[in-house]
Amino acid sequence: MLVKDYMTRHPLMAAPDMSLVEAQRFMGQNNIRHLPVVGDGKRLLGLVTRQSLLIDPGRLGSLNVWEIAGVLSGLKVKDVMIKAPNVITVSQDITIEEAARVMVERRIGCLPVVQDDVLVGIITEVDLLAHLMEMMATRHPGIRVTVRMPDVRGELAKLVAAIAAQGWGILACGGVAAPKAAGKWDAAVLKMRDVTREEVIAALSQVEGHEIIDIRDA
Amino acid sequence: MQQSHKPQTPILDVRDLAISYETRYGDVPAVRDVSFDIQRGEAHSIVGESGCGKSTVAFGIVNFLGRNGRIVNGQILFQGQDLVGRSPEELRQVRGDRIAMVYQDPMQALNPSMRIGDQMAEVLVVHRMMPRARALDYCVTMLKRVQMPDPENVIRRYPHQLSGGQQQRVVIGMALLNDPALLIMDEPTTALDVTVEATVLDLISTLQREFDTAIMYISHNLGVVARVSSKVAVMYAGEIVERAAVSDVYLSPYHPYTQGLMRCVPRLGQSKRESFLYPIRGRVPSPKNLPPGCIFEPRCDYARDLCRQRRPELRPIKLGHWGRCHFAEEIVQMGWQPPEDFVAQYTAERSVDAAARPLLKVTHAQTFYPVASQKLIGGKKQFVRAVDDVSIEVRKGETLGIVGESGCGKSTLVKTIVGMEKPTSGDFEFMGFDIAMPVSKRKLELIQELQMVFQNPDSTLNPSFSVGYQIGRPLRRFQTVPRGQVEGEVMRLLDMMKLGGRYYNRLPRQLSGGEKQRVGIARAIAGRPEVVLCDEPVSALDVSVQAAVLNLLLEIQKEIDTTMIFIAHDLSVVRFFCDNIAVMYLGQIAEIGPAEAIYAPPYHPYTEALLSAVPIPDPRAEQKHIRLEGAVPSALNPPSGCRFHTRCPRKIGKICETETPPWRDAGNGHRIFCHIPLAELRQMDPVVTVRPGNRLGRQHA
Amino acid sequence: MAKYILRRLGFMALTMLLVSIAIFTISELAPGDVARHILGQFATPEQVELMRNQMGLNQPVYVRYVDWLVGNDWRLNGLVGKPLKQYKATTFGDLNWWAAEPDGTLKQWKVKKGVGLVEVRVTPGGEPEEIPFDGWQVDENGEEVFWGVDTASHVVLWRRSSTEQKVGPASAGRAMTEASGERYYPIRKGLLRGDPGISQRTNKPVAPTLARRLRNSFTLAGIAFLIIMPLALLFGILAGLQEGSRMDRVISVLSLITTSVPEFASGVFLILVFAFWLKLLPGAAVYASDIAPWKDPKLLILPVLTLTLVEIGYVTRMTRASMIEVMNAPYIRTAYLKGLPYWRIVFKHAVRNALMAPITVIMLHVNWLVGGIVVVESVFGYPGLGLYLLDSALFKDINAIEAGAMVMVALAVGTQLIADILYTFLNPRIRYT
Amino acid sequence: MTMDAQTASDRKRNMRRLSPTELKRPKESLRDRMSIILRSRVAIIGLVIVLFWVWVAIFAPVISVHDPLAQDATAINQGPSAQYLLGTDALGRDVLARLAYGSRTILMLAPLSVLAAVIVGTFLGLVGGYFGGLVDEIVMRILDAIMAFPTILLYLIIIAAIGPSAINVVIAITFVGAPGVARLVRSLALDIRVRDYIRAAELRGESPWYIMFFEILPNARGPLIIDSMLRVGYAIFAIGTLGFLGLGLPPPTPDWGGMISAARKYIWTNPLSVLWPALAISSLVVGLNLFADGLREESTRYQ
Repeated sequence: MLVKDYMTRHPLMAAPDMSLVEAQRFMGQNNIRHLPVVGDGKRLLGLVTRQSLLIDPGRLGSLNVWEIAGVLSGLKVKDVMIKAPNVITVSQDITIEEAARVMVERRIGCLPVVQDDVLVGIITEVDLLAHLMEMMATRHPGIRVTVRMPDVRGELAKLVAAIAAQGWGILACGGVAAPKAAGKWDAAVLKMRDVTREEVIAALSQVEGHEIIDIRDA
Repeated sequence: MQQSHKPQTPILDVRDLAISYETRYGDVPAVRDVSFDIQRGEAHSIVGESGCGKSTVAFGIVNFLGRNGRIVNGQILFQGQDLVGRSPEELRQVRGDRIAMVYQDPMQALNPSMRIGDQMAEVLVVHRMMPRARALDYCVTMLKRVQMPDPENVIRRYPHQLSGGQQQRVVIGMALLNDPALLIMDEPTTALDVTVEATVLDLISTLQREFDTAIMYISHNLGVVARVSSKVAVMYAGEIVERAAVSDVYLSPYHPYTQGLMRCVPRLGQSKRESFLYPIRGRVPSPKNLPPGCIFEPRCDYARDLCRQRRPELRPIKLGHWGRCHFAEEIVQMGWQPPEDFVAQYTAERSVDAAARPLLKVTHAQTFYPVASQKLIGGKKQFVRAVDDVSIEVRKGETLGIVGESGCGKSTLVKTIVGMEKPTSGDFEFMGFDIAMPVSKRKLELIQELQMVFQNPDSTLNPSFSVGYQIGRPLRRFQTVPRGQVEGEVMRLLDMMKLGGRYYNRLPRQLSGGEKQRVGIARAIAGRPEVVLCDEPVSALDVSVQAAVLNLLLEIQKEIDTTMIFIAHDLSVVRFFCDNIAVMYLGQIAEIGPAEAIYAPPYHPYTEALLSAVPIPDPRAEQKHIRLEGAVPSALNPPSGCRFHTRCPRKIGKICETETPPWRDAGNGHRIFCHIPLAELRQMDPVVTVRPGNRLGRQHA
Repeated sequence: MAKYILRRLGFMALTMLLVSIAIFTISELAPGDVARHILGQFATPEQVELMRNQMGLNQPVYVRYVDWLVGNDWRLNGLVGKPLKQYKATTFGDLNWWAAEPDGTLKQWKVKKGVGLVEVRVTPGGEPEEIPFDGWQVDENGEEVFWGVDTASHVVLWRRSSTEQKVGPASAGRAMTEASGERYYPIRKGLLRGDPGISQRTNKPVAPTLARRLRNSFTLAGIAFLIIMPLALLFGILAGLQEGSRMDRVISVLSLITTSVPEFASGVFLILVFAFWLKLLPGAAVYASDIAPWKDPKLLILPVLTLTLVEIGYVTRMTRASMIEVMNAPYIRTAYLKGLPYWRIVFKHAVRNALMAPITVIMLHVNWLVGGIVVVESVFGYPGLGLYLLDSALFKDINAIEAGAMVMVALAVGTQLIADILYTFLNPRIRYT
Repeated sequence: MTMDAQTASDRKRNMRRLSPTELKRPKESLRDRMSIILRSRVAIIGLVIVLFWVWVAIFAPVISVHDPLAQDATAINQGPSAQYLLGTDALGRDVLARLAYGSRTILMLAPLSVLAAVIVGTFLGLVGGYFGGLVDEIVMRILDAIMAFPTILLYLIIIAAIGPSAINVVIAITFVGAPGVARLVRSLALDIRVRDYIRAAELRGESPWYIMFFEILPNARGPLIIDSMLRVGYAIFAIGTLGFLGLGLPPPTPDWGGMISAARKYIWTNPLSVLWPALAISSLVVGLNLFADGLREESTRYQ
């Protein structure tokens, strides 16, 4: 569950001398939103995002149409990129939730992963969502049940014990404080394979104080 | 599974690549219309026979085409950006940083006068501008990751002070220093012994996962390709003819050439008694002179008019399986039947009279080479114990195979038998005569009866004389036929070699490798010898040619009932071709017996390890994972007791180090030179198991 | 390594021994001799015979060889009955042989016109004085004879009867043909003991002349070498870097042409251009014997230039060939594929490997350089070793030839040894055992 | 470990050059070989120069109206004139005639001495290279000793011993040149003798002489021929040098080196008479070397 397991290794990258036009096309063609800019040896020099492709109109204010075209075609990636010291980067050995925290706090969509100033990968929102998806075993069919329980120590164990008593396995499990009910805890996903909805309801409704608030095939 | 959401841009996407060389005969297209892609972290092989343009594609990617080569068409998209037409400086930044390469001969690839550390560190110094001291530390770490013993010491050494396997580790480590997105490996294990090859291939697989590096693996060896890669592109005469996942290509090939290749190689465990090799007829067209339609048409069994007229495109035949054939679907449904006459020709069973007196009997043979002492004054004279106490017997009509890693003494043994080396001691008896003497002291009649076929087709013939003269020379010398009939006899031999009279006046340089080898065989059998010794006669040949030459040897065996000793390092070929096999290790025989017995338990632990290392061109084959530690010890000072004890994975204790092992007789002439009791050896599991499934073109076997 | 060097030094000594024997043998077999050369065409056979006698040429060749190699004073002092010693009696005189008395006085004898044999006596530090002689001894025939040392370092057998009658120069050629003694043995210390003897052509000791000539030749060759090496290596590397380029072709053809023109021809061309037509430089390099060549560098320019022209092409071509080979080596491909900048590939990877072959070959080429020096010295009249050797050979001056040859062989074999050792340092794959 | 420093430079290339080797080399006919020569401009220039001197040598009597030995006391050390196209020397002999006849001498002696050196050297090299062991050791030690000798000293000693004459010049050059040829042939033989076809011949029980002269020698001829051509250049060089040093042909014979040496004394009064022979010998050696070298470059270029 570390960044190095979820990041994209060998991401697409650009040289600082790539023209802006080309960078735009490159990002479009390959359907990417973040383009790290590297020098020889993959040393991180900067980062180009969709935002940085938008030129501050102030720079072009005094120019006529032809001049604007000229300036635009002459612009290089290095002119618009976020320069290296300002790019927020992470190391590949931090946990994935730590990376998520950085991205949420800074409100950014991507983190270049750097070791000794050298770009080793990139981790984006999509990677984190993919991580969430995997944690929730989205790809595997089963019964997804959300159980609400008191936020008290030992409650989850009861639930697990009930499932274990049936001889079922748990594909994925995740919990979070219930969003709108204080003092409760949502054992959000208990995903189980090879069981029917009825069996699950029957089994879980026997646990005291637990309430199935959502159950579906997924 | 996790990869699916990631950007679909492949690491390498080659489109319609064409490369030409400018020569004094005009522009010669070496590669045409090559398209393939390699995804992030994927191992993709390019397989093909020599001269088909595999390496040219690789060198095209890294822009190393020499002064006269150039890319005439196509794109090379690397991480989404085209490498064709980039400035030299941009390309330089890509090389060694994002694309790295590992080459065939590591000894040649390393600078002989620079220390390993300096050669590795400069990659970091140049690309990352790392200070040298830190770069060296980093190199040590990298050497550890490629499982190099004692890396702190290694970085201070020169290339020649390392073994071949270690050199290859250095080259691989050097390639990975900058964490490249693409690693091109051009026959990286071809020069290595099979056991070393196995460990290097393991290492490559491990590193590929660890570094998430895309690998483009170039090889001629179908077995190696099956082991390392998930996808494979088959190249023929500069074009890709088929491309798919490994299992698809190996189990249900669409292209007639791929099918042909699969029929050329013996599978481990097949023998000449129950199966055949089907060579592809004809030879690869010269790049100057390509057929107008399909390039494979002249050699194809299914060729039709359309094939002669229109060039097929590389097209998807089913999901993820591309082929360059107009009739791919039909061909697969038709199935393939070998020509009738072919089957008839090779099915006649030969029998060896097991009770017959041995034709050749070697007992307790020893051949030592003296080595100059290293000391300033005095010092005891030392000997390389190349062959040390070897006993073999060969009966008339029988074929004895000798296998082992390089330096195990198999060549020396054969050289001693033919008289090119002087034996140190032991009895050598041939047809009842003593032959423990160099060839110059033997009688001409005896010389005539022991002839040899050599390994290297390029040096087997004297470039200054015509084919006819060279085949005729032994006829004249041994007076096999009367003087006037020499020419006729040469013609007959040429026919027998399926060459024909028009080859009589040709010079060796006008012949292909396979043809040279046939002439070499003709010359060896011209004097009608009793015993022919074959020193790796097919190792240097491409697989399609190899099959033809092996068939030729079989035919000779059948027709003139020649006894053979056959040296090889390819265990499948030996198994296919030989009746009895001796496995040699460090100058001694570890195991000897009938071919089928060697390949099934009980094994000598060394045989077991060898079998486990052989790359098998069949994705369904499962092998036990046994890897030998360390290098073969020096024959100057072989280990005491059992010579294999230093590397033996089944070592049972002190006894292996101190006492010479006994011969364990497993019956039927099968003997194992090991301390482990026979009963225990018999309980071993077979090394290779093949999941059941249809094998193309072998139904009738 | 030590063992290897020792073996090579042994081999060198053996070579020199064989060479010296060969030269002695050849000069023995050769028609004509040095006595005839010295005396000129018109000398009588008696004079020649006398000369040969005085020069010790009448002894068997092996005796002369042993004398030359290890000296004969230890043998000849038996004849004189006193130990022989070298001593320089006057400031301007030569180092001569004397017979030493136990009290330290030194004695020589000479025949004085009208007087007969006189004794020259000197005590170390003092002036020599002549005193009458009375030391005749009676031999088995009853004649009065005397074994002594003459003033020209021979052990001489005098006979009283002849020394008092036959006096006066039998003048032809040099004064040494004065006949006074009956048997002559030139005294020598032997090469192994550091004395190459006396030049028969100039009648002067070989060693100092040789040393001076050697110094001159070294000056010439050294300057040429210092010019040739950097330039040739530079040109060779430049040409070899890009085989077939315009620069390569120009350098290759030019170096081929300069190497092909013999030294005497290029020397002549240079003299004609710079001395005759442009009158910029002197056309010959003749020095007074005691002036070092670097004192007058103008004279050196043309000889150095001639030598440079011939040699530079050879080294250039050597370097070029080696560079081309290296640039095609797989490890250069490796370096390229590692993404190294071009000049780093050239300097770090190619040059060291490329210099291995030329450096050793250049060292071996010293032989050739020596040949060039002989010709160049001959063209310009430069007083170097080559010219000395040439003159000596033409004169059959055996002592000078032998000494010169020994120096040259030592030089040639020595440079080979150095070349080999250098090679091991450049090439880590080779370590001598 | 012993080392062959001399062969260090011509070590065999282990690596095939990358690209065109993959293509098969077509059969080489005489016309192809001619075309190799024609392709190299350098070789053509060299060939023209050499052919010019061959032409001069053949037609020497036609080219020069004067006798090369005839002395004209009335015209000593003269510059070019209508009578003496290139002038006269110190004895009043026609420089042109002496040049023309001198080319005969040199063009006869040089190839002859090289041929002799090649025959002797080839024999020794084959014997040493094929037999190896003690025979090789002895042969090579002797040759090493000869080669360790400064060449010029060797010439001096040999000529001093046997006196200057045409045949002695040939002997001297053979003696000096043969070790080089032997070394080359030996290194080629060492390379060839480990080939499988030699082993095949041995396994037929062929005699060593058959193997040396029929199996090895034909495969060594390529480098040997080119080496020999370069050697002819060196031989001319050497003959000229000997002549110049007064060790060449005895005096009245027209000999370029001797002419230069004689005219050198009068360089201040008659510079041209020294220039002509110097030009002659230079052009001939340059021509030969250009030809040989052009040929070598061209024949190895596509291998």
